[in-house]
Amino acid sequence: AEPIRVFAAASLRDVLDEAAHRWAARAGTEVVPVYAGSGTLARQIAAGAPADLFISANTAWSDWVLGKLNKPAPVRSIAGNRLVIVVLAPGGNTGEESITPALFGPRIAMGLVEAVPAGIYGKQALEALGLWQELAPRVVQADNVRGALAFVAAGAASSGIVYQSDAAAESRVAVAARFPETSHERIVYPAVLLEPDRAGPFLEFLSSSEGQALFASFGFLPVQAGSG
Amino acid sequence: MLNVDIRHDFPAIRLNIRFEAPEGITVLLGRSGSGKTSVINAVAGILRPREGKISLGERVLQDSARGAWLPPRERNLGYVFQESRLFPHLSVRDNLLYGARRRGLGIPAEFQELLQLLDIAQLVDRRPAGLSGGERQRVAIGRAMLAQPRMLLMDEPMAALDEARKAELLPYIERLSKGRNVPVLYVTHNIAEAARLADTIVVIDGGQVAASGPAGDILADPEVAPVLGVRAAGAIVQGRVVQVHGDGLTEVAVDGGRLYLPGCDAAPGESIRLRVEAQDVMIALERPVGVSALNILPVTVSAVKSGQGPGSLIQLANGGMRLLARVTKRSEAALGLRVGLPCYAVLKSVSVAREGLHRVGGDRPG
Amino acid sequence: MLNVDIRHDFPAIRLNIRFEAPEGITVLLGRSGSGKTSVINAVAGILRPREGKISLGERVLQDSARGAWLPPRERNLGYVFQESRLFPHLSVRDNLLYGARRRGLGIPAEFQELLQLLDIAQLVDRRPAGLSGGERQRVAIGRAMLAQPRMLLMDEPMAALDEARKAELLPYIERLSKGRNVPVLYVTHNIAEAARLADTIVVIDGGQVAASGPAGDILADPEVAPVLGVRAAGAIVQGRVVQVHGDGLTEVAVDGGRLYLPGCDAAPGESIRLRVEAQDVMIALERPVGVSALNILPVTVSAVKSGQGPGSLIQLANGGMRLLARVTKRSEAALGLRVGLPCYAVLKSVSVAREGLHRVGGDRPG
Amino acid sequence: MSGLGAEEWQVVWLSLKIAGVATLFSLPLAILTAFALARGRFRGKALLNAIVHLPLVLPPVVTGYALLLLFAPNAPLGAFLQDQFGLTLAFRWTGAALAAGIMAFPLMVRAIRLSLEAIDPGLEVAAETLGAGRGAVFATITLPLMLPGILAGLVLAFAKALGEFGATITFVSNIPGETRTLPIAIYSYLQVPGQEAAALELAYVAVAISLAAILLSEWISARVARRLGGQDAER
Amino acid sequence: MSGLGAEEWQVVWLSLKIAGVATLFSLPLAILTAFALARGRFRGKALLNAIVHLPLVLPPVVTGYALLLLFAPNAPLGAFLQDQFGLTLAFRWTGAALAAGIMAFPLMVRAIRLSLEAIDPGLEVAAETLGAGRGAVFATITLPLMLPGILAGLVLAFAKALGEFGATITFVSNIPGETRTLPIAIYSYLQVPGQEAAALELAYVAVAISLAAILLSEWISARVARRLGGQDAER
Ligand SMILES: Nc1ncnc2c1ncn2[C@@H]1O[C@H](COP(=O)(O)OP(=O)(O)OP(=O)(O)O)[C@@H](O)[C@H]1O
Ligand SMILES: Nc1ncnc2c1ncn2[C@@H]1O[C@H](COP(=O)(O)OP(=O)(O)OP(=O)(O)O)[C@@H](O)[C@H]1O
Ligand code: MOO
Ligand SMILES: [Mg+2]
Ligand SMILES: [Mg+2]
Repeated sequence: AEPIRVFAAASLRDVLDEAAHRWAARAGTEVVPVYAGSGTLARQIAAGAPADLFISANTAWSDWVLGKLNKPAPVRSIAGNRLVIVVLAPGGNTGEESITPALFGPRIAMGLVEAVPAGIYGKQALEALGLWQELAPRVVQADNVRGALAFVAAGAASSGIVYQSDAAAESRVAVAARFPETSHERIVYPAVLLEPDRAGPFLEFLSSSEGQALFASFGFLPVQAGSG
Repeated sequence: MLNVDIRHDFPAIRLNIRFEAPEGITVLLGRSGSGKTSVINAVAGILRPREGKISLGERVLQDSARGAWLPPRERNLGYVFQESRLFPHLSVRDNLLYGARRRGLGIPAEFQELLQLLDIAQLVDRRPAGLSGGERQRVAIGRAMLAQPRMLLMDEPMAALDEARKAELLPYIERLSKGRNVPVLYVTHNIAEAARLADTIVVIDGGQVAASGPAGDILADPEVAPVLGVRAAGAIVQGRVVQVHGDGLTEVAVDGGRLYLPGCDAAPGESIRLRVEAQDVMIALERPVGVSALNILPVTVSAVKSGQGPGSLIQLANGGMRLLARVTKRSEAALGLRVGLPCYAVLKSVSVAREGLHRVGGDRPG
Repeated sequence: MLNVDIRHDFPAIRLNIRFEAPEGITVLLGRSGSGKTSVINAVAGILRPREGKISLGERVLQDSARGAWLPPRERNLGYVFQESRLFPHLSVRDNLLYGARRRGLGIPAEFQELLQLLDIAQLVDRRPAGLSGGERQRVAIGRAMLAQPRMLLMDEPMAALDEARKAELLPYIERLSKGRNVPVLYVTHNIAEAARLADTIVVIDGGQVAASGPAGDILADPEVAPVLGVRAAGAIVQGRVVQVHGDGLTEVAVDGGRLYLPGCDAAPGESIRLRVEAQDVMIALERPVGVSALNILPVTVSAVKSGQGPGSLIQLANGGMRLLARVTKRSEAALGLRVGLPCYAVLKSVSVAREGLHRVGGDRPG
Repeated sequence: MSGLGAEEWQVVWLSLKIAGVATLFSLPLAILTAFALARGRFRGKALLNAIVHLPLVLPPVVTGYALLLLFAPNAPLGAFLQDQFGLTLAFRWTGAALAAGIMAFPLMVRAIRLSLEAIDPGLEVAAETLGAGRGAVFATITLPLMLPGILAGLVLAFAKALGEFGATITFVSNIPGETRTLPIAIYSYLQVPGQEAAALELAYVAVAISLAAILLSEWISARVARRLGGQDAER
Repeated sequence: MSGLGAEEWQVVWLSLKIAGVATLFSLPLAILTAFALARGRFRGKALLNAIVHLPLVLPPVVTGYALLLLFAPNAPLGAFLQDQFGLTLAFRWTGAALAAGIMAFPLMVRAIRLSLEAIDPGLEVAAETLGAGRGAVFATITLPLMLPGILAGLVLAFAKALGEFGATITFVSNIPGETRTLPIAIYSYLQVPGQEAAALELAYVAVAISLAAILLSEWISARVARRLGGQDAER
């Protein structure tokens, strides 16, 4: 059968590669993941890209895609994430209460606070905690979460606001604190099922308990089946 | 027959040139910066004069009044540039054959002959970069000739060549011009070369034609001499070999008498051209005795040109023959030289410069 | 005093050159491709010969045995290149003053004089691009001279110039060489120019020195003639003006007798150099009568060179004077010419070519 | 580099194909454009010049986005090409080559133009007097004398095409085996923490390829230079 | 462009400053490198050549990442510069200029090198015989004759520096007023749905700036060309 093309946010690479691998073994259908920034993928889908499934890193781009499609498409969240503060390892603890300006040090790496989902969530969180005004001058923004993480890993920034899934995969950083889930919009990865006939079973697999366990093992938060 | 009538303005000089070049070799003579290269460029189509008309035989090369303009590639001329302009990326052979190939001709029949004549056979596989100045120029001459042009334009082609090579090449150019009927427009500042080659001479001075006409007339014109440099003034005399004497002297009949030339290898009956420099001609009112009795011709003063310096140029005529003599102003006054005065031109046989010796219509291999 | 002793291999030719150039003007003569430019390049430090030694006076310019090598900029020479090499981005003035500025000199005193002499005063604000061939060459000459060089290297500097300009420039070069004691190494293929200028002549043929020595000796050497082209063979004769006669003839004393020259403006007592071309000399076993009685010198055959062609070159001597005569092989046999034979050289006063006339030690403004 | 798996080899091969095609196909157009800019006298020359430079000035993403808007299957031009010529660019390697070619174009044009402007027009004139028409002058004189610039342009363009990322991923996305080039693969690895080694390995491959291309071009241009010869090569 | 607010003007001004500094500061080094590559004979020349081309071949993010690893405050080189010269590059506009300069470097070197290789060495030799030392030959002959290539290099480099995005944001991030350049601003707008118009507006500004730069450079190079003159300029 034709491979299934999954357009997915680049930060999902590790977990989706593994899922694709398993699905190919299971169903005999190849899954070809196409990774890029959510915005890039969304625009390409609107322009007619041959995508069967679109997994965005935020609802802004999944909503945007839905608006551009001339047919209805089912959407569901397939994973969540937590926003954490990382510092250069070793160091850090995992408390939630101790988020103070001092924790961040002189330079805070984030995704673009107006554009990159992790940056947007991060700014919301800092605002909710009443720290944004004070910390904004210390913020350095990268074009994606991965760039922010690299700033910390390279020692260029004293701290970074990234996803928990990213922090888990980078051994050079340690989590210093986790933002309360209530301090920002819920972090979800919405999946837009563009070709239900072709990609539906794979999406089901991602939502299954096996799929959710896989997400969890890469540091994502599982979601209840059917929610989002 | 080449007709040129052009006007063009450079910031520093205004060209206003009009002349006719009949068959044969036309030499453009003039000082450095007078406009010789510009004229030849206009004929080649490289310089597009502001206005004017140029035609070669029936073909109109340019006619600004009618907006006519033939691009260089269709003019079918062979141009030897003043600065050689060899193609640096092509071998000497490919440079030489460039024109023939463009015109879809095979290797021209005279290829080998020309290689020998120009002494460049050993260079054909080299590239221009390492060639000496003279070698470059010889290749450039070959390149233009091998393009089988309808007309040959040569801008000081011999300037970088030694006498020996020159002596071999000049007859070849003559043969090309006369034998194959390829007209030649030849730029030089060397009057001896002009005298040797020219059928027609066009003297250019400061962007204007100072004089033009048959070579003999122009070279014997005292008005022209100052333009070319008085030092180089001299006339061309046509003669016919009468007899070669046992003592090596060749007796030549010219209008007005006989001349005796040493070391001339022409055969009786042949027509030859002699060059007599003005400084080698003395004027005597009485037939001199005791001096060289050999080359004394009765003549009449036909023109007098007093220059700004201490010298005067006197034109002497007998029939169609004209001579130029350079005398001091004092002598001019002392002898009372004026137009119409009969007198004697005293010239030594050997004053007929070797380089100016020229077989008319001869066609031996160079 | 320049000493050159170099060896270098080009793919097509092997240079092996050794000569000495004493004070004054040394002319490198030779056919195209013989290696003249290469030698001058080696002196300038542009070509680094594989091995050899070059020294100028006390200064060693190169000594490959000791690994010594002076870069061009420290040699302090003025080089007039065969292809002008003007700096395209600089005005003519800046080109001219380039060397003086690099050597930290002000505008040289002779700047204006040289502009006049070279007739380039009207060009100083232009850039090289639009200059004519001769204009470029004149600027290049000026540029080299204004660098106040220790020695002047000139590679066919006059090739693009007209006779008038040449006639003005040659005395200037002499003055520079003799008056200011700047030695000159001068490349030309023009024997008349060489005869006019040279104190020393080095004849180069196929990368080797075919002959070298004082100009008079070399030009009168029948062995050298074939190298230069037999046509151009001729000797230099030193003389002293005895008297200027009323009829315009100048009487000159040379070894062996008196010569009578027309149109020579030298004053009595002056030393002059005369050039007598081989083709203008006849040999007679008896003093001829009835022919030009004026210029007949008793001589002895001092060398005979039978060439490959129909002609022979005969060297004739009387005291320090030497002449060359070109005769046919038939004449050579008929007259029984052999070394030691006494005979008469018959030459016409006017055979002394104007261009070969040269004041020794004269120092008038050009 | 022993560690390259089949997937990586595919990426390398695809990159070479895309960069090669991009470079070679843009060459004729680059020569033409260089000609127009160096020799032409026409209105809008400055505009053409500016357009050629655009891909350099704009963030690559913008160029890619513009291409997407033009050539997407849903866009008029894309649909036209698809219908008329069966040519799909979006999300195909051909599109990647187009993006790489466009990004590399200004580099190629400049190099060629510089060489062109350094040619002595006297040589072309000489060829014309020898009967060469415009085409022949170009083919036998101008083009060979432009070789140094063409070579330099090819190398620059090839290197740039090999490294092009932003416009490519924006226009044709990151489809394995179709549009996933070396830089995109490297980017993908870099997006996930802990994959630096894999990214580095591919970076080495990119460096090796471009080193080979540079060595090749230097070798060729040394030959070309030798052919043209130096005035005082002997010194 | 009437719609540009104070923030946008700041972005424009910063971009100009960064591109200008990047271009001007890399010029001397580019000339030096071009010289070494065109004239030098030394071991490792091919390597130098390859290194110069690297920023072209690698995805910009990799270059930016490499810069980050080298010049971060606690990296050895970064710390050294900081301690010895008080020079901080990471997260500063100076770092952005460094990134842009490095990305533009190969373009500049190539253009200059091409011009250098087109110079008739006979002219330099002539200057030497007139007493010019190496420095004087360079300053009075070589450099002026290289002007076309230097100009072309400056334009290319300026355009590239103006458009550089990937290496810049990876190395110095996006700090408003410090490192937020035009491409970064444009990219940010493009990442948010519905902000295309704002992105386009800034893209217009970028185009306008480069158009101005190109026009200026063409004007200068026309003057240079006129000065050098054409063989048959009159035709
Ligand atoms: N760089 C080079 N590579 C190869 N051959 C060379 C090189 N330079 C000179 N030659 C050859 O060496 C010979 C001597 O050259 P050179 O330029 O010294 O001659 P020349 O005597 O100055 O001739 P001309 O009067 O024609 O200028 C020529 O045959 C030339 O082709
Ligand atoms: N493109 C140009 N721009 C400006 N002036 C020019 C241009 N071409 C020629 N001239 C000027 O026109 C005059 C005539 O030049 P031309 O080259 O025709 O001289 P020429 O007679 O060939 O001299 P030469 O014997 O020195 O070669 C010169 O003074 C020259 O400086
Ligand atoms: O995939 Mo994202 O858009 O890197 O945060
Ligand atoms: Mg001329
Ligand atoms: Mg020479």
